[in-house]
Amino acid sequence: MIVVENVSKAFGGLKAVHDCSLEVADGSITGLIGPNGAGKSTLFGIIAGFIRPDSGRILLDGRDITGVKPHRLFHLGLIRTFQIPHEFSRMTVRENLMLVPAAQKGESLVTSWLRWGAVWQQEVEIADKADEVLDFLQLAHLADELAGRLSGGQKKLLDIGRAMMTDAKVVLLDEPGAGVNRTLLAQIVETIRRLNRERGYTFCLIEHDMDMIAELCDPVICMAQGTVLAKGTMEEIRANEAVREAYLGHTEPA
Amino acid sequence: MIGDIIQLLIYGIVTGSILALGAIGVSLVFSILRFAHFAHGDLMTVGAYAALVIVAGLGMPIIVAAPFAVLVVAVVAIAIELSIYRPLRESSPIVLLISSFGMALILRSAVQLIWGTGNQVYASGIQLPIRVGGIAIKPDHLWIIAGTLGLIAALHVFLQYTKFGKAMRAMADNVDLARISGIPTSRVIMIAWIIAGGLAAMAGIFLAMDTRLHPVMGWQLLLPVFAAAIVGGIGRPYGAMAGGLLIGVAMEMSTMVINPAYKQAVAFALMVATLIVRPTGIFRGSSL
Amino acid sequence: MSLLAASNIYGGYGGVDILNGVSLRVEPGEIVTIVGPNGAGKSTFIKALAGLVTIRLGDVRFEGRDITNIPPEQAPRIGISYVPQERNVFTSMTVMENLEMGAFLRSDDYSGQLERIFTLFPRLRERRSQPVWQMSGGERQMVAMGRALMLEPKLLILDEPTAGLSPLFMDQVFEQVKEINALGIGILMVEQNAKQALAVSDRGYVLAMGRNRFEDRADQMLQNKEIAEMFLGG
Amino acid sequence: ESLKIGALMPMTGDLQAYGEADVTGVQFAVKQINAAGGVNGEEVEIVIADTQTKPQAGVDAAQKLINVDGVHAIVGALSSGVTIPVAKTVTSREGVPQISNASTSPTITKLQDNDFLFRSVPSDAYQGVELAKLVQEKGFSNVSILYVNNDYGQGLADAFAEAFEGEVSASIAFEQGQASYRGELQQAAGGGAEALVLIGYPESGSVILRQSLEGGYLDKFIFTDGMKAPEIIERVGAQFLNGAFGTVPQAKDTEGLRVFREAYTAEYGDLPPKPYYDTAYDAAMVIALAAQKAGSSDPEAIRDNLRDVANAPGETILPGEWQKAVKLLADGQDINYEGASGSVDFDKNGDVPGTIGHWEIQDGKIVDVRVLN
Amino acid sequence: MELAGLLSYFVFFASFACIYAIMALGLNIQWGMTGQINIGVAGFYAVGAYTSAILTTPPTPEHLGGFALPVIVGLIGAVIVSGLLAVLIGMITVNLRSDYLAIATIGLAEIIRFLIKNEEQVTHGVRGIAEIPRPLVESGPLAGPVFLVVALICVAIAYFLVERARVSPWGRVLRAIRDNEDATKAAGKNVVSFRLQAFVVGSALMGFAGGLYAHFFGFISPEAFQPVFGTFIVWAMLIVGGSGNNKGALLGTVLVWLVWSGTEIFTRLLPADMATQASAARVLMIGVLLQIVLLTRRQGVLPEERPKPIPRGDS
Ligand SMILES: Nc1ncnc2c1ncn2[C@@H]1O[C@H](COP(=O)(O)OP(=O)(O)OP(=O)(O)O)[C@@H](O)[C@H]1O
Ligand SMILES: Nc1ncnc2c1ncn2[C@@H]1O[C@H](COP(=O)(O)OP(=O)(O)OP(=O)(O)O)[C@@H](O)[C@H]1O
Ligand SMILES: [Mg+2]
Ligand SMILES: [Mg+2]
Repeated sequence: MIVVENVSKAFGGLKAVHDCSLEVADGSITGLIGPNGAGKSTLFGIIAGFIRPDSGRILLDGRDITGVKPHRLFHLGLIRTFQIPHEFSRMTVRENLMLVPAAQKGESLVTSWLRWGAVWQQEVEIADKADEVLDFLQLAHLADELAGRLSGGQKKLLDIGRAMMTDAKVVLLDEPGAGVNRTLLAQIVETIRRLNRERGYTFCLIEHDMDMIAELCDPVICMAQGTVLAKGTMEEIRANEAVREAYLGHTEPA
Repeated sequence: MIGDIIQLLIYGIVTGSILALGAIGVSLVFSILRFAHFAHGDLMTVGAYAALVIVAGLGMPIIVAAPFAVLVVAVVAIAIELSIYRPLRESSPIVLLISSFGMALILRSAVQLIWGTGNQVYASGIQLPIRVGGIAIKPDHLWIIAGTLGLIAALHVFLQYTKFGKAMRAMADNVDLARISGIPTSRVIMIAWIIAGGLAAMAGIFLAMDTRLHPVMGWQLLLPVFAAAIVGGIGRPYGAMAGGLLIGVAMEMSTMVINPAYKQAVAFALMVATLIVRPTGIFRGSSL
Repeated sequence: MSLLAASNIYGGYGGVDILNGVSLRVEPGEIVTIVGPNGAGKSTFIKALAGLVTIRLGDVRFEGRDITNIPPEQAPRIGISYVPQERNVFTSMTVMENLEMGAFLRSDDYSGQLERIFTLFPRLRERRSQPVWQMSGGERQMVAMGRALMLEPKLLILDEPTAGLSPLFMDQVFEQVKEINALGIGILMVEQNAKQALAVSDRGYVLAMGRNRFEDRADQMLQNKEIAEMFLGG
Repeated sequence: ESLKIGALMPMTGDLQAYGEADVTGVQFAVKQINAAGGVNGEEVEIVIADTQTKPQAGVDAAQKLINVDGVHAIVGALSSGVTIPVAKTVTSREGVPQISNASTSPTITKLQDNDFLFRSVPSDAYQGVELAKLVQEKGFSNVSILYVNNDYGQGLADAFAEAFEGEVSASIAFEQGQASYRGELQQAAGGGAEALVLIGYPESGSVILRQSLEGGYLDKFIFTDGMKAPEIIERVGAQFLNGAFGTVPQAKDTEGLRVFREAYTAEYGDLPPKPYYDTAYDAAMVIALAAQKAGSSDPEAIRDNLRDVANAPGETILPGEWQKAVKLLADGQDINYEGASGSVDFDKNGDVPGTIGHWEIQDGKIVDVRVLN
Repeated sequence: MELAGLLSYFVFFASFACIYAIMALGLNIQWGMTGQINIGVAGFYAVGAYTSAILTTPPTPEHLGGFALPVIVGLIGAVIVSGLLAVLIGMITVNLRSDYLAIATIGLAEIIRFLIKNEEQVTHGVRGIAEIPRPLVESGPLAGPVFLVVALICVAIAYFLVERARVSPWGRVLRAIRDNEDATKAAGKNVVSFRLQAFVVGSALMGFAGGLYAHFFGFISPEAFQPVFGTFIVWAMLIVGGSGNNKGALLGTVLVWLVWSGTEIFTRLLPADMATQASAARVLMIGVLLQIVLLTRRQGVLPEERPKPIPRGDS
């Protein structure tokens, strides 16, 4: 599905991503782990078109998407969330979701001016869908609250909700679990799994919560210093001495 | 021809010095309080007229009047801060921007009410130029350039070697975090206004020495001042100085090739070009 | 006398109250952890302690002295350091400058403390002159912790200090929390990595919907099935 | 309806120096008329409006004079740059007579104004020529011109350049209200000019003079009517301006002038050392006479009678002779106003003939030297 | 002032208010809805005014054109030219940070004013363009009221267009951009295109208002487009009324214009030899009143209104 070929990106003298190659298989939930500053988020930025790599290329379904703008990638079915939640703080939670679907008739000014009926009808459909998603995420009671007023964890959920508003093929999740209550996290895990099974979404997620990675992901890729250090099942990764050294620490129960 | 160029260069440096003093203040206010302070030009005007009170009213020399004018403008700036800007701080920066635009009108019309709408000068009559080769240098110009250098050096010392310098930048970045780090934010803001106001007063006095006093003198200079701040990179005193000189020289030099009426347009054009090519300013301002 | 004692706190962001009567205390030398669902009001409560959210009712005492609605810049002067959950670094400044700002109130020589922080987070030493906006999420978290520690406070308040940290650093942070605590510094933290946090804590609180929901010794709490299932992720 | 005259004057802005004196001219006329019984038996009223010496504000003020205050005729504006747009957009459209007492631009002669625009001051077509002659007489063979960028400045600059037989090394327009004119001065001084012909107004004019002297550009100056104000001497210093000279529309020593001066000094003491208060007086007078003759304050009727009362033939009416005029008109006789500034005979374009005077700065004072012709 | 005078003053006042209302609506699209700080309102206003003036005035050798076209053609021209200019300026500036955009736009507006001042062959420079025709009735007592009716119709149309845009999904995308640009991109929206659209539609409305002004006033010169009259007052209107709220924009226009004109009436009552002080005092008063409004009503008189929730069949 996604193939990263020899991608490098340096910020000044700092090689954030260095000759990195990896694959995210169709239909998989691929975990991306690695020490802080390993270049994971940067790599996400590159895949999703927010950052231009210095060299290398990215393929989506065999098609070269290096340097393609984020909004185009969105229409190709590639969606990302942010490590630090990027909600629309002065819009309601429901509006945050309603914004997302593509090809809304009302996004054309002329159509809005001249064919309001059709626009409105579509609005109703989208609102219904948004409410379904909110129910799913247990945020329904906050539907008319401003998103800026959500707590940190609720914002994370909202981010995932936005990904659910479209027919995405690949979703890149940057630390969906950080700061999320563990009980809620279990739901998120369930959500991801269901989206993967029922709707065939492919996921690639960055996470520092090893329980979550272990439960969800296969394969797991560990990055360090901008490049891939190891790849395999969670067991294999845990057994890898280099990974333990760089990332897990020795206290982590094997 | 070469003489003309040198002559214009001198004028450019003089204009640039004045712009730089204004730009430092604008840049300081911009980075700490996060709004483009449109009343800054009119603070310059107030400074120039405050000095006029001493010069014309008491017959004292400018060097005596300047500290008084600095004080007056610092007090005016703080009064505005306390009565208007501080209560508005929780609203969006554009409200502050518009408010400062309104403040500009208030200051300007107050100056008009008190001193009238005509041109005035510190000393009537003419200061004949010193002639060096084919170049005419007005003694005032030397004062302006020397004064600017001195002020900027002093400011540099302040920002570099005192805690408050860094505290200002911290505040510019994240007010809440600055507060919980123990930085006395209101005091930092006061200091910023004293510096910005004082420099504006000096810029106004220099401008009046160079040309004349007029109620719109500062307002007319505001946009080149913004241009200088942006070209130099917001939040850097040396950048503001370099930006000021660059804009000043470019403005004066441009009169050799284009209609002098477009002098100001040259400043804006440079600014817009900078914004497009290097949005952080030539000297890398902070990109907050 | 408790180091910190908050009783029956009500307050919020101007509209409806988010906090509906929260009480909590930290004894000298204690590590106290607050857990609870997202949106429970944990961060709000912490902000109220630090003076960033207005307390409408109730009072807060620090070493017996009333500090209800203290101006935020006063808190560090009396020995409270606080690491917010979000926006907890000066992004435009370098790592070193962030640490210097943490020591703003200090006029003594703080190089020893700086050294200790660099030992704890070697990455910060490496990157001391990098502007923070260029850093990864986890690196920022280190800067934030470092800034708060510069002051050598009596009470350190941490709002989710390990969110986004790799397991290696997470363990180290908890280690360090213990070490800091060993110096006699009281620690109050909010954590979603609840099990690990409680493992190093003396006592724990569960906050839900702006109210105290449960409190106990930390080891007891970890064993409480019901609590574990509802708030600690089973 | 009692006659209302609008005085459209620059109370602020570049020509501020003239505004007050010129309003006084109008007020003086109205005072005399009201003292002598008013127009058609009713007191005349003046409404003053400020043009700020700016066309936009001038048009706005004129529109309000007519639509809100309901004036029947307008005296003003001063600067041609204001007078022309006011005439084109307001007075000629609304059908209200307008007499400018100071706009000297040659353009005004040919303006499409439905015959509602008049002036009581001669066109610069003459002043430019006379100035050129005077400059040659003084022995200058190479000058450069700085002119204010409006109809007044451009008209005079063109007329001068055309008539001048020496070399005009540069002719540059400048904007009012700038802080610095060094760029312009540099260009002006470039071509080896011996003197600067400065066609402008006192506010920006004195800035230009200072900067020219301080920058070492040019130190001999030649002016036109716009700079004939003592303020410039005050600001620049007499020692630098002594010997500077210029031209101004100026009446020959006529009976009308003599009578007017006497009455004016009796009322106000001194004569202002500024031009156009006399032309303002004359403008107000002819408006009042025309209204008296028409027997109504209807703007169009006033316009239709302007030439009748101002031009020959008819019994001569001098400044102040209001009762005499009323009586003659009541008897159905023709009258001919001979005013303070000259004969005030409007031609078919609404222009008056006139003479140009030569003034100079001597010992820090403005001195009227003689009337040229 | 007699009754007739008062009436025509009212017509004058109301017509001007309509022109400003259209500008405030245009600005509301840019600032209120998108968060673009355009302090170059006067530039588009000027371009619209000059375009329409050049297209509709009688032929003249003094400046470009004088094409003597009908007023309606002039106004359409104003919309097109200011819109095109906005495309041009927008392409280079819409991606600037909002405060930089502010300063860039005021700079560009000033450049436009300089061009108008100095490119005499085109614009007749500081002398301005006179004899601009009025719509339908040229002069006389009916001219004012007729213009007012035309202007009111224009305001109604502009209001409809802007309000519809606000409540539509298009407006929602703009609000999203205002909140968080990166996240809007991640949601698949072409941020640059939307911003540009908002900038252009807003600017075109300002250009249209400029055209109306030219036909209302009959004369334009560079002074009319100084930042104070062209930009500041419009911002004041929007902020006083409540940005993001179109009714607020209209209300703010009326309030600020009342104050502005009210102070004029006040100064007209003063003796003429106080004219100098009076005009300064007037500006002073406006400045002070603005501060008071800002201090007492931060969100404007009408705060931003959220689009109504979608009414649905069941719930
Ligand atoms: N815009 C930038 N300019 C300069 N350096 C950057 C920039 N963005 C990231 N970096 C550096 O690149 C490295 C990789 O950052 P990245 O955000 O990809 O890390 P990460 O693997 O996501 O870490 P974490 O788990 O802590 O979020 C870090 O050292 C960071 O400091
Ligand atoms: N700045 C704010 N303005 C208004 N309401 C807010 C603000 N911040 C938070 N809230 C509200 O307060 C409630 C509690 O938020 P808080 O951030 O305290 O939760 P929390 O317990 O820290 O959650 P999390 O674990 O997700 O960080 C939230 O539901 C939110 O609606
Ligand atoms: Mg990351
Ligand atoms: Mg929280």
